[in-house]
Amino acid sequence: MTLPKNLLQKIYRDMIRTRTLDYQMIKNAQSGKMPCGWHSGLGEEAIVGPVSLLGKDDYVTYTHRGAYVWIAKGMEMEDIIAEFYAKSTGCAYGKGGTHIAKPSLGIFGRSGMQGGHLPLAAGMGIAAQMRGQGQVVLSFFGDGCATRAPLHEAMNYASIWKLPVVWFCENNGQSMSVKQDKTWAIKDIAQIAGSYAMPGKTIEDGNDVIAVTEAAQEFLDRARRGEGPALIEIKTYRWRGHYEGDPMLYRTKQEINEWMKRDPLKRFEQLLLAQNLITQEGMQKIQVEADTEVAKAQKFAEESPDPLPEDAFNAIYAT
Amino acid sequence: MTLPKNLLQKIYRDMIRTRTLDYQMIKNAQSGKMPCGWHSGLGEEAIVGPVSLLGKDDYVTYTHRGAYVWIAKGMEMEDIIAEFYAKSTGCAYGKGGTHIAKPSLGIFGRSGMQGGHLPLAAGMGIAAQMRGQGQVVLSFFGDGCATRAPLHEAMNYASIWKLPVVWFCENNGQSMSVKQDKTWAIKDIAQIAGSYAMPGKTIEDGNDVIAVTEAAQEFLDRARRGEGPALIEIKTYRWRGHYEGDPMLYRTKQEINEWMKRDPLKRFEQLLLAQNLITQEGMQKIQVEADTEVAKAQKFAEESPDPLPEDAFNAIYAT
Amino acid sequence: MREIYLYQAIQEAVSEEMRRDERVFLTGEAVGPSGTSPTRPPKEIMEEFGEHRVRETGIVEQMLAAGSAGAAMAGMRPIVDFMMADFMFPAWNEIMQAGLWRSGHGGAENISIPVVYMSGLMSYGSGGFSHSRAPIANVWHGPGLKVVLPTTPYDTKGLLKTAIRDNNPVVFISHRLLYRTQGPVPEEEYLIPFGEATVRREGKDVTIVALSYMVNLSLEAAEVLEQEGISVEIIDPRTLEPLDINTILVSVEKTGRLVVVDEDYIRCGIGAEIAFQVQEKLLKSLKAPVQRVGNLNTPIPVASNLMQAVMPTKEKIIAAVKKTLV
Amino acid sequence: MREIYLYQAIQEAVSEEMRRDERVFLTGEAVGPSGTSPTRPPKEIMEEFGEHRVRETGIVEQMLAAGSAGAAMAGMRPIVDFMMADFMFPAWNEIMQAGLWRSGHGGAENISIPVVYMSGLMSYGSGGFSHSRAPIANVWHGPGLKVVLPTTPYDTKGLLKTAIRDNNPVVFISHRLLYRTQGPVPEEEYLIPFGEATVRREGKDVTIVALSYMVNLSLEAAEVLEQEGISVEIIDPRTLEPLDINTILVSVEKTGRLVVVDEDYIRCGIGAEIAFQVQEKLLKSLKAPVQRVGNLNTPIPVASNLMQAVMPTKEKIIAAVKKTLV
Ligand SMILES: Cc1ncc(C[n+]2csc(CCOP(=O)(O)OP(=O)(O)O)c2C)c(N)n1
Ligand SMILES: Cc1ncc(C[n+]2csc(CCOP(=O)(O)OP(=O)(O)O)c2C)c(N)n1
Ligand SMILES: [Mg+2]
Ligand SMILES: [Mg+2]
Repeated sequence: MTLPKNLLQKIYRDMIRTRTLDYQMIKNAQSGKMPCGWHSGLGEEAIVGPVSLLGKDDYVTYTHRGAYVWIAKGMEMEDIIAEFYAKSTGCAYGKGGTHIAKPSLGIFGRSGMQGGHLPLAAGMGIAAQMRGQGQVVLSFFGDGCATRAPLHEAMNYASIWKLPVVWFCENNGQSMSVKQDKTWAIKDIAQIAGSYAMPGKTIEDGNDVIAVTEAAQEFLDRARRGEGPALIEIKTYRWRGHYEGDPMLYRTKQEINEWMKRDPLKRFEQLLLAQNLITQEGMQKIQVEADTEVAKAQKFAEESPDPLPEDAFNAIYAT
Repeated sequence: MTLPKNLLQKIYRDMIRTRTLDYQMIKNAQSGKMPCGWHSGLGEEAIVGPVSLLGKDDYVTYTHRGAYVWIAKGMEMEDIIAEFYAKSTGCAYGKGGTHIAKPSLGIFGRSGMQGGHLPLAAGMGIAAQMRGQGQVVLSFFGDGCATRAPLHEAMNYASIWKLPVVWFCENNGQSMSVKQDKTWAIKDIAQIAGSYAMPGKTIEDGNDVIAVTEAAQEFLDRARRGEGPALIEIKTYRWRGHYEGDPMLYRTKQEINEWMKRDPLKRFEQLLLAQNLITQEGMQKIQVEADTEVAKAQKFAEESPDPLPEDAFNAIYAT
Repeated sequence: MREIYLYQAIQEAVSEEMRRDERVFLTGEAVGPSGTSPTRPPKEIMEEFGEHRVRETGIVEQMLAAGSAGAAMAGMRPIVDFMMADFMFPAWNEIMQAGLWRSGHGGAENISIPVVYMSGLMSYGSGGFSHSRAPIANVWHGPGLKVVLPTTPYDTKGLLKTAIRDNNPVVFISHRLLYRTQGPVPEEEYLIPFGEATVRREGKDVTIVALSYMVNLSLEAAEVLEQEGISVEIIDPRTLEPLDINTILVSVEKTGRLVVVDEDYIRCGIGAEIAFQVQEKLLKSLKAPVQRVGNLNTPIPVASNLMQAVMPTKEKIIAAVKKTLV
Repeated sequence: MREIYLYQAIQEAVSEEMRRDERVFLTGEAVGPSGTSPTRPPKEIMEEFGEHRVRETGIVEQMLAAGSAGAAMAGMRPIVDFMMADFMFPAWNEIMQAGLWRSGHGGAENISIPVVYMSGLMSYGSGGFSHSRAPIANVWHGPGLKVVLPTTPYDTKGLLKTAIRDNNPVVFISHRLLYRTQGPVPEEEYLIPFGEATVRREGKDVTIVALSYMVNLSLEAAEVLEQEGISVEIIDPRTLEPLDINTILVSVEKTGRLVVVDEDYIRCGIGAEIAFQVQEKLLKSLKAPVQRVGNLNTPIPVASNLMQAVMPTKEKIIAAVKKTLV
């Protein structure tokens, strides 16, 4: 294991923070008081690892389960929760909702048309390449979104131009209610890397934070060196439905339970404890801090004012 | 060589007919009197072979260099030339121009948006599969058009649903003025078959009619048996510019000459002669017949009446 | 007569037509037995048809749109369920192309492209800029397509059956706020022809033209206006292409005043088009400029009050009606 | 003043702006040194910039449109050359999305998306249903985009430079029949602001509004009409978004008559929109219904006489003008 100690500790902390936020958002969605719906990422938090490898100037794209990305990339909880409450204090002043944006952190929102962000990511790669300062793009997408047409154009040109983009497929085997055997002819999506002359890697145990982070590290370094894009696929699972309220007719309780046993956070915790990188007290402290942080942000969001109606029209054009 | 003698003779005859038509159309384009432009397929006629394996009920999609497909699938020269002259006697009554259509032969026109016909072909495969009578779809496309987004969705679903579609890439290494190294990260396009769990085959010598036809035979049979799609790529070359009038700044005379030496028709002729499948007199006769056929169709087209202006609006909707 | 929900009207129309004609098939995301699309036929009925006739997919709108056009040309009669109307955008090129094929063939051999592109408007929620759009004017703009926007369960069933039997590409757009509205629908089979508007409310002072959920908003506005002594007539064209402009002209000739309500972006929209056709025929009968209420050319914000500022509301309809009366 | 061709005006604008700002890059099919796109900068100048700033591609319109929006958000200033306007269709979702990003961010951190989507109308040739479309109304319909259709070399250069410096997505549409028209263009740098219409011809009886090649057709019609004693004023808005409705209103107030000429499909088109805005303000000044000349909602046929039956012509413009005079 080559990852530095403080990185591992940061990853752990951000996984806890993300999960705490996720639970809060599930509650919010169920309360009926939060205008935006919630797509929980519980069970897929291993992704915090790769994001933690990025600097402020690097770019990311994320999926509708993007909480781990926003948090690990450095966004404030207030920015996020208030936006889901469509408050004037949200990161998009209540206009964008789930399509969280923070340009100064390299987070440029999300197209509601799944897959729309794949060419967008390639474009950020163009900017990074032209600027020549070693920036990279880490582009997350689901197995479902990966069947969308623009993937083909984006991956092909990222490779032709050797753009510094690491493609990262969160394969949870499900696209809404549709299982992978109905959305893909192949099992391992990383196989498509061959069509674009780039390295591809499937991480069968995608809930192994270390493995996931190390693979990302290798490809991110390669991209920073100007050697072009690569594709990582991790096999993982979402514990919750596609959205809060999903009747989940497409899967069994047993399938969910099997995967909950492979909880990426619990396993990472065991490992950190075993290696003395964390203590029980330290863990508790982190959880308490996360609880406080989320509670504070939640209160902030709830108490923030609505945007002013006349502001509905003020963001269409830049000057 | 397993192909029957009469098939080889038919292929030869149709190659001659296609080439004769092509030369006529080049002249027509240069004359300035034909309203539609011409994309010559000279040098790529090996494709006549695979099309000759199809029955009337099978479906094809073709590229903007589709003459070999129209002819080998059974269209009349009149239908084609008159349509390029936008005459009332053309296959689309002068409305469609280069987007030649003949529904009763399984030829449903062509989207001017390159790559638009790939999902269309998959859809014809749905019809063939639902009807269950062993029909197949042979879908041609260029290396250029193959970079377009919808390919990804069409090939994936053709494979998931095991549709009877044989994908056929005419790789001439050029997309208008852009060479393959600027349009693809890979060299052998058939490699993408791996992304869709289907067999793929690159035929390096795509001007070898026999090799091309036999590969198609194998995959068409497989598709007819319900075993799903496959991808053939042939390496070939267009002797003429992208369109008549192309300044061809992107390639050298030498490159063209090299490829003209590998003329698929001449080589097929040698083979047929060597195997006594044709005689010099027989060849001459076929050429004379083709000349007569083209001349007759040309005259027909030139002398046909224009469509009537009031007919401009009569084909928008079916009743 | 029995009352059913609008989503049931969709399911009945689809299942009945699938039973009637084995060339009809349904395809789209989440149309399978475990799917959540409001427009999917009920589980039992899907099991009746099997995988070849209920083709569930992932996120492949271009394949759905163009593939279905291909299947249609090759003799099938596909129904595509895009779920949200927004999801027509990724397939925009393919949907527009569907309207061009037949002309491009010159109508040779009487080729037909019987495909229904079905979806629902998701507006008035918190979907924001890309999950609440109403791409109505733009599909109407494209030639060769028919365009249907039903309002009631009765109209939905009758028009959808007509759409499935039509030999042309039909864009069929329902509305999330109507799926759970109820209305009388006979057990017996019936069809509603395209191109026949219906008068949702009779009145004499001002004509409102509206489709889909905008009809309901307009009805609410009309109630309020009635109390102020203003009598509003509401015309629901039901299909934009073909458009029954005659029923609209007859009404405007009577009232001399017109308001068009439309939830799509207002610029180059339905209001502009209908107003054009009305002034062309009835300029001198117009007692006041035509007014329109629509999305004020703005990506839809999430916050409810901002969204209301951008989108048509009862209050804005009332104000527009009054504007024609000063 | 020197005269140059319109295609040269495009090349000059692109090269000058690429020299001025190293964040500007050009991308598209056939924009490379051997390419045939009429809008590519000349060979020598492209060699000056190298591969990172002249990014030639194959057929990847979705990548071009969305990738460039991504590069723009990340600080670059891309110019995308789609060649033909038709080729915007495969990227329709992405172009529309470009207009939504900023609002979706709430304009946070003053995010900007400085991307120019350039293409040429290919109409009045034999391109048929999918190589001669004029997707103008539909882009104008989409919020968050600016829309420019220049007519002269002078306007082309000045407006394109403005487009490249604009911090928003701009759809910039030229016309194949104008590339080889000549006009005076100063050597010195100049910019033309968006939203300022120009009067192409002064007249007093009827106002025509037209853009791009439609201006030239209208000028021809006006010549003929002049001989019959009918004086036509022609307004060229040059940009649709923003639209200088004022100049149009001033003219219609004077003439009392309006014809809009537009080569896109007529339904929900530019004519409908401009007519709406005019009747809204000037209903009582209109001496006759507004007329429009446009594509009669028909996929464009290849045969020249059929194409003319479908598309605007000088004769149809003359007839429309006369219709406002009876
Ligand atoms: C173009 C488009 N079609 C459909 C949808 C609806 N949709 C939202 S999320 C989703 C499934 C995405 O699956 P995946 O990418 O695997 O992500 P996961 O939900 O599994 O994390 C679908 C179909 C959409 N947003 N955009
Ligand atoms: C969507 C789209 N973009 C661009 C074009 C312009 N175009 C026509 S043919 C062509 C090149 C096609 O190359 P390829 O598919 O390799 O066929 P080839 O000409 O080599 O036979 C291009 C770019 C088009 N027709 N459609
Ligand atoms: Mg998934
Ligand atoms: Mg090629």
